[in-house]
Amino acid sequence: MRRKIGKLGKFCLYNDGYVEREEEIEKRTYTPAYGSFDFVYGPSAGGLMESVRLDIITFGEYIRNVIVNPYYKSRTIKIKGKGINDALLYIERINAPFTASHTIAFLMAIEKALGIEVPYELLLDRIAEIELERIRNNLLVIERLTESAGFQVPMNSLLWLVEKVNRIIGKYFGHRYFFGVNYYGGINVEEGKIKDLEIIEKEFNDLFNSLIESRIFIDRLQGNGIIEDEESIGPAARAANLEYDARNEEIGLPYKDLEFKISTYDSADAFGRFIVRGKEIFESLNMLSRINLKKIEYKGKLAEGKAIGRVESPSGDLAYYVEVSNEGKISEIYLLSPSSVNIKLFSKSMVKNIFTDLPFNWESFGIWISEIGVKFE
Amino acid sequence: MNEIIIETIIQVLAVILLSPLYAGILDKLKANVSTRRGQSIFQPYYDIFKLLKKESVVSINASAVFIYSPYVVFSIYVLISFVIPVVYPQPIIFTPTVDFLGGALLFSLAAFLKIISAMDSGSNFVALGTSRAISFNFLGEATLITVFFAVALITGTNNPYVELKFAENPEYYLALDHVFASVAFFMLWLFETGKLPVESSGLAEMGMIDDALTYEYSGKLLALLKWGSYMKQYLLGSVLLNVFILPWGLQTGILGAIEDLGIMFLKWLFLIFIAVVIDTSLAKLRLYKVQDFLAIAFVISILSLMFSVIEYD
Amino acid sequence: MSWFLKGIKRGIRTEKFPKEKPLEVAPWSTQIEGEGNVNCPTNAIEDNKWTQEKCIFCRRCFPSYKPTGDVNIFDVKKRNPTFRKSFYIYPIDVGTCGGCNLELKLLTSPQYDMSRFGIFFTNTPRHADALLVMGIMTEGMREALMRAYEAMPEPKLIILLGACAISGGLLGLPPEIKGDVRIAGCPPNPYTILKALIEAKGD
Amino acid sequence: MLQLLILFLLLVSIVISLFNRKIGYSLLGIASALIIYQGLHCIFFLIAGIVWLLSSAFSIFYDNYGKWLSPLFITSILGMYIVLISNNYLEFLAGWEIMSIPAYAIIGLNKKIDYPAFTFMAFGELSTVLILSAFIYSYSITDNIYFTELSSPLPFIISTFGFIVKMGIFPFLVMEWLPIAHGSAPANSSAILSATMTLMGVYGIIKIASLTQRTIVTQDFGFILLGIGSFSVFFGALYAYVSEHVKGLLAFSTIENNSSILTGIGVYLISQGVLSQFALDVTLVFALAHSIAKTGLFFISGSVEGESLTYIKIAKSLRGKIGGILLASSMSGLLPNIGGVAAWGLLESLFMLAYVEHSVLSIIPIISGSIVAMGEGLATGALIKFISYTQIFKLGKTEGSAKVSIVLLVGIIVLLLGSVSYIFFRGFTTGVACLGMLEGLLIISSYREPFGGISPLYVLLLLFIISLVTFGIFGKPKIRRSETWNNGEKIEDQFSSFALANNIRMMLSKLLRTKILENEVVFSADIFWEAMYSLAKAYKKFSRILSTSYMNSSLSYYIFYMILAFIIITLLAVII
Repeated sequence: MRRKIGKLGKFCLYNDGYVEREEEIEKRTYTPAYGSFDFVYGPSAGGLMESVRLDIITFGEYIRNVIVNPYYKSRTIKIKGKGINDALLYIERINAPFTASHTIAFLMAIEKALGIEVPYELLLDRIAEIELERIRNNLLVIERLTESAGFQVPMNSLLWLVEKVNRIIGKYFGHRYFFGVNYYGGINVEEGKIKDLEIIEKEFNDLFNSLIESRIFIDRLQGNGIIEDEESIGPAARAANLEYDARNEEIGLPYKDLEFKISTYDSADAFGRFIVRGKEIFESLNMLSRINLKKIEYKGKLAEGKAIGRVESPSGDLAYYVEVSNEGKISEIYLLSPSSVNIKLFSKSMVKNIFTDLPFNWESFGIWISEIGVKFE
Repeated sequence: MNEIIIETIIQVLAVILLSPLYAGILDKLKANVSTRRGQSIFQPYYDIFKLLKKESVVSINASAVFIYSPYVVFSIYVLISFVIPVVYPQPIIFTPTVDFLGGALLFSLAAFLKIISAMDSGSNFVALGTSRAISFNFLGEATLITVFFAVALITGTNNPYVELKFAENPEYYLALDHVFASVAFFMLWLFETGKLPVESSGLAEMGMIDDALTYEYSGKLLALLKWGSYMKQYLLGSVLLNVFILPWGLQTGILGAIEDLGIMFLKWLFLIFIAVVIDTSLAKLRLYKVQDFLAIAFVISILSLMFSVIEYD
Repeated sequence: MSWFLKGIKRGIRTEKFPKEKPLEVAPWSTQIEGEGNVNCPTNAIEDNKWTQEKCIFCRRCFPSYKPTGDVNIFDVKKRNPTFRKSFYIYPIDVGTCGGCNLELKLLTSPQYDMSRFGIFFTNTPRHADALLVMGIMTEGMREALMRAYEAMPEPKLIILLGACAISGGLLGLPPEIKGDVRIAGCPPNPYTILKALIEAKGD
Repeated sequence: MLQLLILFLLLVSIVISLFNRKIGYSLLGIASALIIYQGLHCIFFLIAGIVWLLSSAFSIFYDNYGKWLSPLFITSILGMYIVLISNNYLEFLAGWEIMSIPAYAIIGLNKKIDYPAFTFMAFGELSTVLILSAFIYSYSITDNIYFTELSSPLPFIISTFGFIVKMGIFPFLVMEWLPIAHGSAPANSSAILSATMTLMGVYGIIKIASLTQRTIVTQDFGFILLGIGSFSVFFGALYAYVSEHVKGLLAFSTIENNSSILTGIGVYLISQGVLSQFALDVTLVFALAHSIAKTGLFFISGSVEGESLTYIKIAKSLRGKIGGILLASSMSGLLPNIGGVAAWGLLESLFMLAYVEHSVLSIIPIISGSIVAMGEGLATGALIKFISYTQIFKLGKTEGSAKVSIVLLVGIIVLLLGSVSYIFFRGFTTGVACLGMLEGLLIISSYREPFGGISPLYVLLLLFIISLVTFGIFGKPKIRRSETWNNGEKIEDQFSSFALANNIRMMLSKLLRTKILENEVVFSADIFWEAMYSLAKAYKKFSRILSTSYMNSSLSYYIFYMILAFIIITLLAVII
């Protein structure tokens, strides 16, 4: 089955390839109505972790439409003409919480473009990175959900877990956000099996099971932000029982060997996304327990080429299209960030809900604004 | 006469000066249960003193109403501390100024002024909070009134001091109408003081109800409003304790009044314990379910009214 | 009730920092020491001297330069004892990668628990004592930053968080605002941020 | 003697206003001042006098509607005055029609749509018919057109329904708000329509009630009034809350207040002795509080441009804000205003009734009391909305005017009336010297035993003193002006008034039958109105068939009808 992932520069990316096509920009309009007005939320708000402006068209509490403007903090990244490893420093700083996904997708695109065989152990290390990142991000998302509900004990326990995972990452990779970890030609990592994961599993298991039983909390999520869209990705798609997951597809990472099982759920609302994220934490922990981190290097080469690298970031497919010139410089680069797709889904799913549902729905998509407004130069 | 003046001073000062402490203890314990060390129990005092030193930024749309209302709101709570038994169990100077119902109307006046003055800033976020606050107001205010009347219908007088004496009697304390009124008032206390499952103060603007009303305030004016809301929490909580849940133990006389400070402290620890359990065990209700929560409180209070006239038939 | 008991059972998980040494610090967010000329992408190392404000901790200088594990990489130019017991911070993101946002948020986690020092976040500049700026200056946020600064009551502090906000780091130019407190790192470690905030409020 | 002088003054001012409206209004003001003087003995004169005096002062600055408004306005007031001074049924009825017909004309002349005036008239005449039949019946049993004691409760019951229609109480809600909202009467007329014309209803009920012998029937009827009253309190307040029309909102609030008054009358009828007296006092104070505060609020509505709260253009001023806040808080039943005293008294008397009855019947006052309490809450919300969008919140140009000063004056009157409300509670005042309460400064609610008490003067003074002390201790804040903080953006769209009330529309969607469509929120402005409107339409159709020439929408026929009705009533008065 062919599925559309999204817009990647001038291309439209599918799970099995891409076609060159200018995507028509969908302009969502709303007609003026009596009493309805534009409630501006953001760009600088306490309830949003990053700067983003939401124009909520409302009759009062009831949301008619949400227009998201993520371009307030859009940064220009001067990457073209830079060497691969120099470019990586920039790629790392596109979105810190998803740095592993970004750098690995970028490197995979380069390696594919240049036709480099990457050692198997290194691929496993990369899976470990992405999965650790997923655990951290999903914990954070669930934490944000409990925070919106004012749910003190789970909120603090989850924050504790997030910090715990951050420290594990810091311990094994030297940096809490994988900065300077991946480079063209190898990886910086402490060798060995990742310890302390069972603490996370035990604690999270307890929290997750109790959260599912908390009626008031579930009530905030159920029926909130329903989105069943063929073009959705990541947890949003999987919550709607669509088996969309790059890890299940041929992307160049050996997930199959780790017995990866896709997690889906049949409720396309914030609750479904919460469940899927919870289940994925267990799945990721399970996979991590099979990985032994190894410091491995490979030889790069100088060549010309272009290719797409794609991974499943914590919030869905993340892809880079890269063209490398024969001096080993980046000549063209496009990014398909999961957040840019999710933000459209969010805005569609918010209609007909009420204001207090908004934070829950927003958080459930795991959107990071920093990766949306990036302009490459 | 001198004696009663001293008792008056003790009660009023206790309300003004000690009310932030109880809020501080509550926050501290809440943090502790949420696995954090938490802030000092004196944090509310620190916040107030710091804010008093700061300047106040006032929106260009705002008028004198915005600037001077906080003083009046604060004063209303001070006035209420004269009229209900929140420390000392017997009437003090100016107590007859208003009866129980009059007290409820004064609480409403404070809420009204707070909303109006916040709206004066012209901020959309304040309007968002106001739109929520006033839409729950009709059930909140009605419950406050009916609960106070539940008291009145049992004793045949709308005087909280008589009720206090009455409730000390175990036979009456366990009567259905008293129990119902207590439950309703407790639920209302949770609502009025912004506790879960109705509200919890956090950073998210979208969920604000009462927090929105201080959103535009800063400096000295914010300090006054914050202090006012601590007093409100203390006043309502003490009525809940002294008239409904724990009517026993308050002493009279000047020495008694000083002892009462300690007794109230113990009573409050009990209430804080319950509040902590609730605040850490529950999540915030969906906005429109708050109405159901209040409607239940309201119905319970009406039931209590009905029991009170039927039981003693 | 079950959550209450769960909370009680977990006990207090706050660490004793700054009285005790920080635990498990990720090396590449701490002070860097070493010798030699290296190719530094942000010129943080020039003439054998490491400038914390410019460093983005990219490991290019490794192994000539190594992290020491010392988290005190911040400087406090102005502190205000008014905020000694009560310090409310309004964070504003003018163009970050999300790293600073997340590390800042983690200050509320039980491990660090900034509230024990009377430090809190607030959602309106009106209640804030300090404006915490993070990220490089972006066109869209320039006006919002100025508005936030205007909206805050005096006395107030400006805190610059992370290499981007202090020096522009790798990606761009820093925000046009003078920082009273500058916290280095890319992103800064929560220990560093916490220590800096404690010092800024005049303790 | 004084009465004749006032009548003469009123007649003169009608004539003069034809030529110069300012002088006409001034003469009306003098007459009103005399009426206030007369009112030192009867509270209804006092209320009406104050309202008319304020309205005439306001009209001087306000009236730019053309020649026709001022004579009609004053004529209507003349009618009301006749009602008040009448001592027989005929004078009463004559006054009643003199009051009503110019009101129809004002509404009919002001707006081009035909149904408001028509509906107003239809129900107005229904009211007259009911009152007339009650009077005819009482004439038949007493053989006397003068107000004398009635042994049968029937005239009272029938006429009460007539008066209820005039007061716009359930199920005749249409009567009150519709003409004001849709006909959009000029603000000064809205004020007298809403404040004093409904007051005449109260006067009528109390007048006839005082003539009627108390029996078990009147007592049961009191319970019915409790039910109708509390029900209307709730719906009046609810519809005020969701109403978007500047004057419609106030008109609904009038329904709410009139219903509260009706509830008070209910208690007055049911109870005996002290409680009955207390309930009567409360009813009168409530009428006073409502009439004056409502007059002021209508003045505010007269200073805006446009009709719907969301889109009106306003002029703000500090005077207007403070006046508006005082009026709105009084209207919301908050101490220390007169409205607070009234709301307190009403709730106390309802619950005292429940206590005194102490039987299953107590449930009725308990339920009514609870519903009234809910209504008070909703009314507070409605008035916060009104005042926010006419003075406080909405952005608008800042300018004061003479009109606004009158609003402030009314606000202060409302506040001070609270502190002198002791005079309306004769026999219910006391003091507690040992607790610092001076003799006579405490109003006591009592059935036989004292139940509760308040001291509005103490509330006012203590609040004032404590505020001063607070201000003295904390000092003046250091102020710096800055833009409103809106997440770093300039506010482009302000929170709309429609949105402010939308929570209730959605939460009470079953009651309001709210449906949210793509481009609009549909809710019934008033489900009773829908029923009544279809009834009125049927009636209109019927009358069309009956007399096509009289009842079509052409204006001249209205006036023709009015004059005809006027002549018939006057003739009737003369012949009998």
